[in-house]
Amino acid sequence: MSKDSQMRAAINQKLIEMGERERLKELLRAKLVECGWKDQLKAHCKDVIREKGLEHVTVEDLVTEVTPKGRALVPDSVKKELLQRIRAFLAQHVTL
Amino acid sequence: MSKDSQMRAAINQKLIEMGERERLKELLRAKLVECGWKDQLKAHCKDVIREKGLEHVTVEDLVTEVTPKGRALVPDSVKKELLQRIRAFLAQHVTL
Amino acid sequence: EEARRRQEHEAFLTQFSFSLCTEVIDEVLDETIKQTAFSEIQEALNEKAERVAKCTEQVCASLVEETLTADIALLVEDILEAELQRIHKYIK
Repeated sequence: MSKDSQMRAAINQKLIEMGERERLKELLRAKLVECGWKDQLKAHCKDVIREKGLEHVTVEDLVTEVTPKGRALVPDSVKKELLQRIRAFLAQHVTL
Repeated sequence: MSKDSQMRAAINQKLIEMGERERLKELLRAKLVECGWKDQLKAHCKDVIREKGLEHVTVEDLVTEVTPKGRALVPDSVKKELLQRIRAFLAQHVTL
Repeated sequence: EEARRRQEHEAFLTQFSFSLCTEVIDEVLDETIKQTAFSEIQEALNEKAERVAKCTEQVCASLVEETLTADIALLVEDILEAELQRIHKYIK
């Protein structure tokens, strides 16, 4: 195992042990609700169901259909905030 | 056309197409005779004619007079049975 | 050497932060999209079931009403006719 992968594994372990990975996910979920992303996604799902007809749509179809738009709709500010938080955590807990 | 009226139209269409609507009416008529509805209503008509006097009663008057009682006298069990039968028909024959 | 190691470490953290950020976003989006798609389909199915139930009741009620209207009119006509016949017979 290279030094980098060892380091990566160690940080990942720490993130999980300290509950930071879950907190990051929670933060992102909250931000997605707050910025209206979740409502937009719901509306998009409803549109697709209406267009295709309920009897012609499975959950898998719907996931495939809405995922590209879902990804595109995440605001850059939310991504930036998450990145900031990760950087801050690493700066505090990962030393040379 | 609202979603509800579309749905009602679709249900009626299926019932008519497959002759079920007529069969349901026949069933209802049979049930009304069986449960004594027809006899009760006849008696009520005669009472009204006796009260008002035959010379003062038209078909329209009498219909207006006895219809509320006619409706009220239909047993709930008969209505329920009819509803069950429509539900069973739709479940078996129709993808709405 | 120390400066070089520090620089390498910084570069590693930057790269790690980006990949972790992407990973977390992907995981959360995948989960949320799946849950939302499932619940929206479920909601649409429930709405439809409710609509079918309500409309079936309305169709049933209108069928009863239609039958009663026709049958009451017939019954009334028959009774009035019979009463008239009876009176005529009586007069005769």
